[in-house]
Amino acid sequence: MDLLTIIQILDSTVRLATPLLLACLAGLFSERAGVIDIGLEGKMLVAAFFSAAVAAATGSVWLGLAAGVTASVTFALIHGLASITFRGDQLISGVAINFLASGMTVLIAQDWFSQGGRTPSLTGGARFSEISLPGATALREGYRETIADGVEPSGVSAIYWDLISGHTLLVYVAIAMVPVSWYVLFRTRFGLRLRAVGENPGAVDTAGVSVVRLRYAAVVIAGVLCGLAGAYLATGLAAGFVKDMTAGRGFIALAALIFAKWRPWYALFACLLFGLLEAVGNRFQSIDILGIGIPTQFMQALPYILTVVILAGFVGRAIPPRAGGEPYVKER
Amino acid sequence: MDKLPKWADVALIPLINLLLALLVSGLVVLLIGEDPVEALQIMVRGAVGSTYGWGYTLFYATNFIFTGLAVAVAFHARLFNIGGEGQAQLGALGVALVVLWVPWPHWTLALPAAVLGGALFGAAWAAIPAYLQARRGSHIVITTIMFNFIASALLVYLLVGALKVPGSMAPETARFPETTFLPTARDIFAAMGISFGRTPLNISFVLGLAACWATWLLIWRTRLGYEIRAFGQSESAAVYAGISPFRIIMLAMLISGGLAGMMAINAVMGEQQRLLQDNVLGAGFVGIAVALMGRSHPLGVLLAAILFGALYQGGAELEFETSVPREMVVVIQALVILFTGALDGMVRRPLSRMFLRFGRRRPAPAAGGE
Amino acid sequence: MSDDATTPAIELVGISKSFGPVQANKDISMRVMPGTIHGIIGENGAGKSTLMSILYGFYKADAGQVMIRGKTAEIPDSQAAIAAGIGMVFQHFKLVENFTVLENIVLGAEEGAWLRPSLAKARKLLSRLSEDYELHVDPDARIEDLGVGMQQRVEILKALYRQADILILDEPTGVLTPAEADHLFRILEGLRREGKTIILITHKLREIMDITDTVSVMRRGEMTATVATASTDPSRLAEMMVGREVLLRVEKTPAVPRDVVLEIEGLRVVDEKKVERLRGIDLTLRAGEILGIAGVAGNGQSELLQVLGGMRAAEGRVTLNGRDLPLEGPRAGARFRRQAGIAHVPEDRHREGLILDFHAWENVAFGYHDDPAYARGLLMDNDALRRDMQAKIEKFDVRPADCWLSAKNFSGGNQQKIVIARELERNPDLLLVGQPTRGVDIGAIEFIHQQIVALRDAGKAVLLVSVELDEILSLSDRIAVMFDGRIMGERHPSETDERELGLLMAGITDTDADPTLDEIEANLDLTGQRTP
Amino acid sequence: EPGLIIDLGGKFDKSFNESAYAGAQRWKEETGNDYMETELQSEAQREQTMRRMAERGANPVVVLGFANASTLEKVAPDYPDTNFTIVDMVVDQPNVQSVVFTEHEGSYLAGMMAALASESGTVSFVGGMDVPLIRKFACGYKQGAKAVNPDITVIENMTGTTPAAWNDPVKGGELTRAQISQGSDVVYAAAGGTGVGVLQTAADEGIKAIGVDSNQNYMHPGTMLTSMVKRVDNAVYEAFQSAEEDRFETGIQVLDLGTDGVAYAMDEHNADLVDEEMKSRVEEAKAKIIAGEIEVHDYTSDDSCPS
Ligand SMILES: Nc1ncnc2c1ncn2[C@@H]1O[C@H](COP(=O)(O)OP(=O)(O)OP(=O)(O)O)[C@@H](O)[C@H]1O
Ligand SMILES: Nc1ncnc2c1ncn2[C@@H]1O[C@H](COP(=O)(O)OP(=O)(O)OP(=O)(O)O)[C@@H](O)[C@H]1O
Ligand SMILES: [Mg+2]
Ligand SMILES: [Mg+2]
Repeated sequence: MDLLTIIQILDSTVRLATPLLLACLAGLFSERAGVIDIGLEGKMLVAAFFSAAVAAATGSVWLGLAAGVTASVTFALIHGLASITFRGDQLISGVAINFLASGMTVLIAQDWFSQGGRTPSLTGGARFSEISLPGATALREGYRETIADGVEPSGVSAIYWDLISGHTLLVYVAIAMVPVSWYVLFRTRFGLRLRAVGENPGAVDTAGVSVVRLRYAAVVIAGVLCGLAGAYLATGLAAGFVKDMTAGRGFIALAALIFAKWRPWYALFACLLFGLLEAVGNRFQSIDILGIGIPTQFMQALPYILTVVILAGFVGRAIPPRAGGEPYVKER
Repeated sequence: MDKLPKWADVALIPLINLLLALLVSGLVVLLIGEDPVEALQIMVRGAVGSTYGWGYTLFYATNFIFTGLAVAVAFHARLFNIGGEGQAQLGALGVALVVLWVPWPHWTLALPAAVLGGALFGAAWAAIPAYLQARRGSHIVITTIMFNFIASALLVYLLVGALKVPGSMAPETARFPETTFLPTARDIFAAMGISFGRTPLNISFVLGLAACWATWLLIWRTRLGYEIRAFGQSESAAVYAGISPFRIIMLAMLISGGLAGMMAINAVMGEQQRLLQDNVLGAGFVGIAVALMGRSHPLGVLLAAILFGALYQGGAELEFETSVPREMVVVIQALVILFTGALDGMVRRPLSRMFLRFGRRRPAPAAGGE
Repeated sequence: MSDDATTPAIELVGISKSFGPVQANKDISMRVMPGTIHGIIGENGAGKSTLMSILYGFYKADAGQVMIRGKTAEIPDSQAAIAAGIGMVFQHFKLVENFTVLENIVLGAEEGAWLRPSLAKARKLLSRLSEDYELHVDPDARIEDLGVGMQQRVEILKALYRQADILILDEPTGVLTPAEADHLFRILEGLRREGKTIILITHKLREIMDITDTVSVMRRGEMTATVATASTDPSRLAEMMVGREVLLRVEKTPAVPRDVVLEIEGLRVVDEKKVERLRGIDLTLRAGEILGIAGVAGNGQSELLQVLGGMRAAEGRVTLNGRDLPLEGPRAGARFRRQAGIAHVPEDRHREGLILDFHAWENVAFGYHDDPAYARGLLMDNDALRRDMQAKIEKFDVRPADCWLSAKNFSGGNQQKIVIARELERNPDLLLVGQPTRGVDIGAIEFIHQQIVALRDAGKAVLLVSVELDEILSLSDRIAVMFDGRIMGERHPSETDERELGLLMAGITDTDADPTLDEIEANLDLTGQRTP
Repeated sequence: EPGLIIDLGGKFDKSFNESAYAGAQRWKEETGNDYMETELQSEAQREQTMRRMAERGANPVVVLGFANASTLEKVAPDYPDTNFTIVDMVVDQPNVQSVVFTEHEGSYLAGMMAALASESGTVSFVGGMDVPLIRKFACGYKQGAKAVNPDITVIENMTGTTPAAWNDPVKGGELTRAQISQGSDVVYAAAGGTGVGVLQTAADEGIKAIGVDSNQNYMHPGTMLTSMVKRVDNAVYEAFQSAEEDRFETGIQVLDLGTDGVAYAMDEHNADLVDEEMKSRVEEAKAKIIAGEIEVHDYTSDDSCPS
């Protein structure tokens, strides 16, 4: 494998890791506040649909983005209503949200566009276009020219013009969200309270801070981030919505969250790892490692297998926030 | 606050929840520009208006009985088994292997073997998450979700590889031999001189009814059931009583997985008669809604399964006759799970307050019994 | 503080509160004068915690009024209570276990949106507060690494940091040794001198007599009396608490110990967090005697009961009637202990002894559900269960006498009777009893004590664990004191007193020397005790 | 009243299904008659859907795609009075008409055009599900490309091994990017809905692309070199119409270059990309294939492709 191929795979990794990362950070905020969120998938899916639908209808990706985020936040609020206000089972609520999203998107898409549950393909301003960082185009041209001259270039410059430059805005946003999340969680008052409410809501309540408000805030943040993830999927990575297009990414994000032990920086690496797995699986139909052919199905299942291994505690134990999954009940 | 009369808990609340779910579904139908009343009529007519409709309704219901019971048994041990889907997939593999590998002379011999194969494979697929939960405390909800994905990858691997019919393009196994076809309702009724629509409803339905009864016996009449329920209520109390959590988690999940796996008898042996890549059709997930609605009681599961069977069949007709896509059923299913499972408190709390106020009229019960 | 000394710091008027069907507070009125320590006593479930939680804004009262320093105060939430200068140390601490002391203290009282300045400021203030009140804690220690005594200090510091001048402490000494409690009281006296108002909830009459200025008594959700401490005495208080005269001692004949039933050698337990909970226990118990295990909660008594009851694996050697009991592996479970002749009344009837959602008749077989008497072929014989329960209900006077009622719908005392009936009727060789009368009405206490003594008189061995020294002293034939996973010593009830036991409970064996408080503290803080 | 069962991927996949749908619509407009239509949502529904069509009295029932073969085999005998048409696969039943296409011939022409348009000497192929049918496309494409330029590199990728591969535009896009990085400047997508992602990426990255089944030239004018159209619409139209006129014939029907069953699409969207020389060479080859002078190897005949 030459350097260029590696860079290309990494480039693909970054693109594919972006929705995972945004969803994973969404889960991070929610679960750090004690609200388990297996509805990441569903929120991403509605966001993907509404962003694509509104972008297709208006021709503006920004309106699409806003619509996607709004839809995702709406679903997040349903989750909040069920699990915070009515103290329902967070897992069941998440399951319901995933189904609701999967049915609702196709239903509305069919009614709206009559294209069999998909949106029209997005073009031009209805999609996020790739951002070329300063100097990237020139470097790329230089590279192309070297090839044209019949010289085999080293390809190092591609790290800049291909891997670093040339992604859509949301990719950079997602990466920037990692330090931002870290800072918010560990360096601000809000973060301290948020983490506390996921560990011991009673302590937060008696300290005079509203558990309900904090948890809603966390759930809404998760909604926004899932909204970005879904919008990226439909308007950045692809050009339009197709049925069930999240294809289990919400669950992979959940897996990454466990992998990351609920920490932002680890989340970045976990998502990049899972993105890499997907990129490699896309690139090669089967992979030979030491003469053993590994089928793609195995590559596809690898994130899930890894998660189970992590959960089993064979690779460092992941301790979730202590109050996770339990509704805060003051009076029985 | 647990002052609700039992009938309210087991009948009134699920009913209100269901009505709410249907109401919201009606709004959705209205929203996409169709007439909800008409849609409902089509669905009802499609589901129970003919022997054809009944046939498909009960055919789907049979699937849901098995997956619903699977979720319910695990619920009794306070285990949330989201893995019904994967366990049913593996059950299908088990059924297919049993039926394809042994030249069965007659279905009466093939059926018990297939039941065993399906149950065994389903149970085996549940065993790993169960073991990890019992021994290493790995959250069973997450592991079973992961195992659903792994199951479908495994099945694809086998269906595009070892199990594929050489020369065929579709990822599916060979067709089962005719000797293993289960008698359908049409055959059985025909023998009695009654004509019944050509549907895949088959004797697995009877098997489903038997499974309901057996589950009821298990949960409420056996020592194991007693232990499962006790464990589900309080793990620490179970340990005190000498009930091994490991044993209960394993057994409850094995039974649960086995029940999910037995769904394949109906779907794979009864209808598809070959192993397809996607043979469960989301029934594993419907099982969650069914168990929630049925309050994890086999009778409730049976009724809820028939309801969902009707919903599925009605939904298919709806799609056929109007422009409402089949996804409408998924939406209804989601709303049922949402209202009966997650938003239960929305109905329960005001209701118990009402009952409490009602009860207060009589002299208030003094604190303390002495 | 500068308020006129005749205006009450707190005045409660007609407070009522119910939780569903349970009326926890009924029309309660109370006044607390500034600069005083006001005690509240009452049995378990009397409604003390509920009342204080209302004052702290944690619960909302159904009716009634709160006045602070003469002015009507709306306390919709804890924020408002804190703003009104109220601080509360809950019975079950409200700390974030994996946060540091400092983080716990600033939580909810941060200076601004950014943490760093808040923490820096808090660190300074904290060191001053701990100087002023002798409340030394390491600000960077994690709560989960601190002992209970330390955690309690953090709770107090939390209140002081929020400039509380009304401090509520809910059963602060339940988890402390007598010496630690003394230290706490010195701190409270210091605070009183500063002019702060303190409300102290406790079950211990001695503490009320020692430190409070006034005392209120609660019973069954009602406030029965408020009196000046100086004008009353313990037996009068006890009477007010339970509504009738109380027998403080159990009537029993001297023990006639016979053969050794239980022999424990070098018993060790290491818990999930790798903390050694039992560090080599040696005990002998004979038929016909009651061995009481005294100790502050969390010193290994629970683990001892759990090991003997088959709920926890251990190392060492235990023999019952001369036969070895397996301590690990599948045959170490509670089923096999029952088969071997050990009955077990667990410490926590809600979490262990009963399945609250089961009917009473289902609970009668709990732990004995594989008894052939309850079986009919492969199935369970539910009729047999119901007949059995009905008989026990009559014999033990369980009320209401309805075997179809769910266990959760019986009151605490009656729940305990169901457990006692189930375990004692098995006529075991060895009875393990943990906290037999926790949360139980005094009438039922007498009954339960009689049953335990009767079992002893029938020639059975009883191992009694209780945190109530009174109970230990009055029921035991022999007392062993546990501290930090070890037996600190054995005494005869007639030859010892609360002071000596208290020192043993603090880990001081040399009872002649008068240990300094610091020694006791040093002893305690190293133990890594946690709230049970 | 005839019936059409749209296969997985939906009738607006811009490709295979859409072509069939267009044929049915054309028939409806031209004759003014109605037809029944339903869309499959999942693999396991095939049987119920087919039966329902037959129960409802649809005749003939047209099903699309090889995946229906085993189900049709089972269902057709239950409804001896109903005729069925299956596209892309042969089912040997007395009441079934099997329509197959010579995709390898059409793909050969597409391969020629790709080689003629390529500047880098590398062209590529993105297939949907890895089945012999799609290999047939790939093999024809490769032969055509080699016929123009024997040194040309042809990169081949399949999206997956399951029906999901027909509907994964994101993966299609990723595969295309990978091929571009390997030097490809013309990509041929034979991947159903996945192709949408391939063509999109080609347009984004500025390379040329070849569509499939339907005429997809309009999707990205300027980068769409051509489309290898497969007249599924004609097959559907013909099945409907022949039944209407009582001349429905069961058995195998082969639609090839000669009958315009497969063709390369020319229209205003790609007129600028196809110069006269390219056109004449392709036309020449087409004539030779029809005349039997050029024989394009059919992958499915021996499950192999000459290199
Ligand atoms: N959150 C709650 N929900 C429902 N019932 C409650 C709740 N808290 C307390 N109760 C009930 O209210 C009554 C009074 O409880 P409370 O905790 O105030 O008693 P207490 O006097 O503090 O007892 P203890 O000495 O055991 O601490 C009890 O019957 C208890 O079961
Ligand atoms: N969680 C609960 N759910 C339903 N009913 C309850 C609950 N807790 C208590 N009760 C009811 O309230 C009554 C009082 O309960 P509580 O535990 O306060 O009794 P108590 O006064 O402490 O009695 P005892 O002296 O026997 O301990 C009981 O009779 C019981 O029926
Ligand atoms: Mg209390
Ligand atoms: Mg009580």
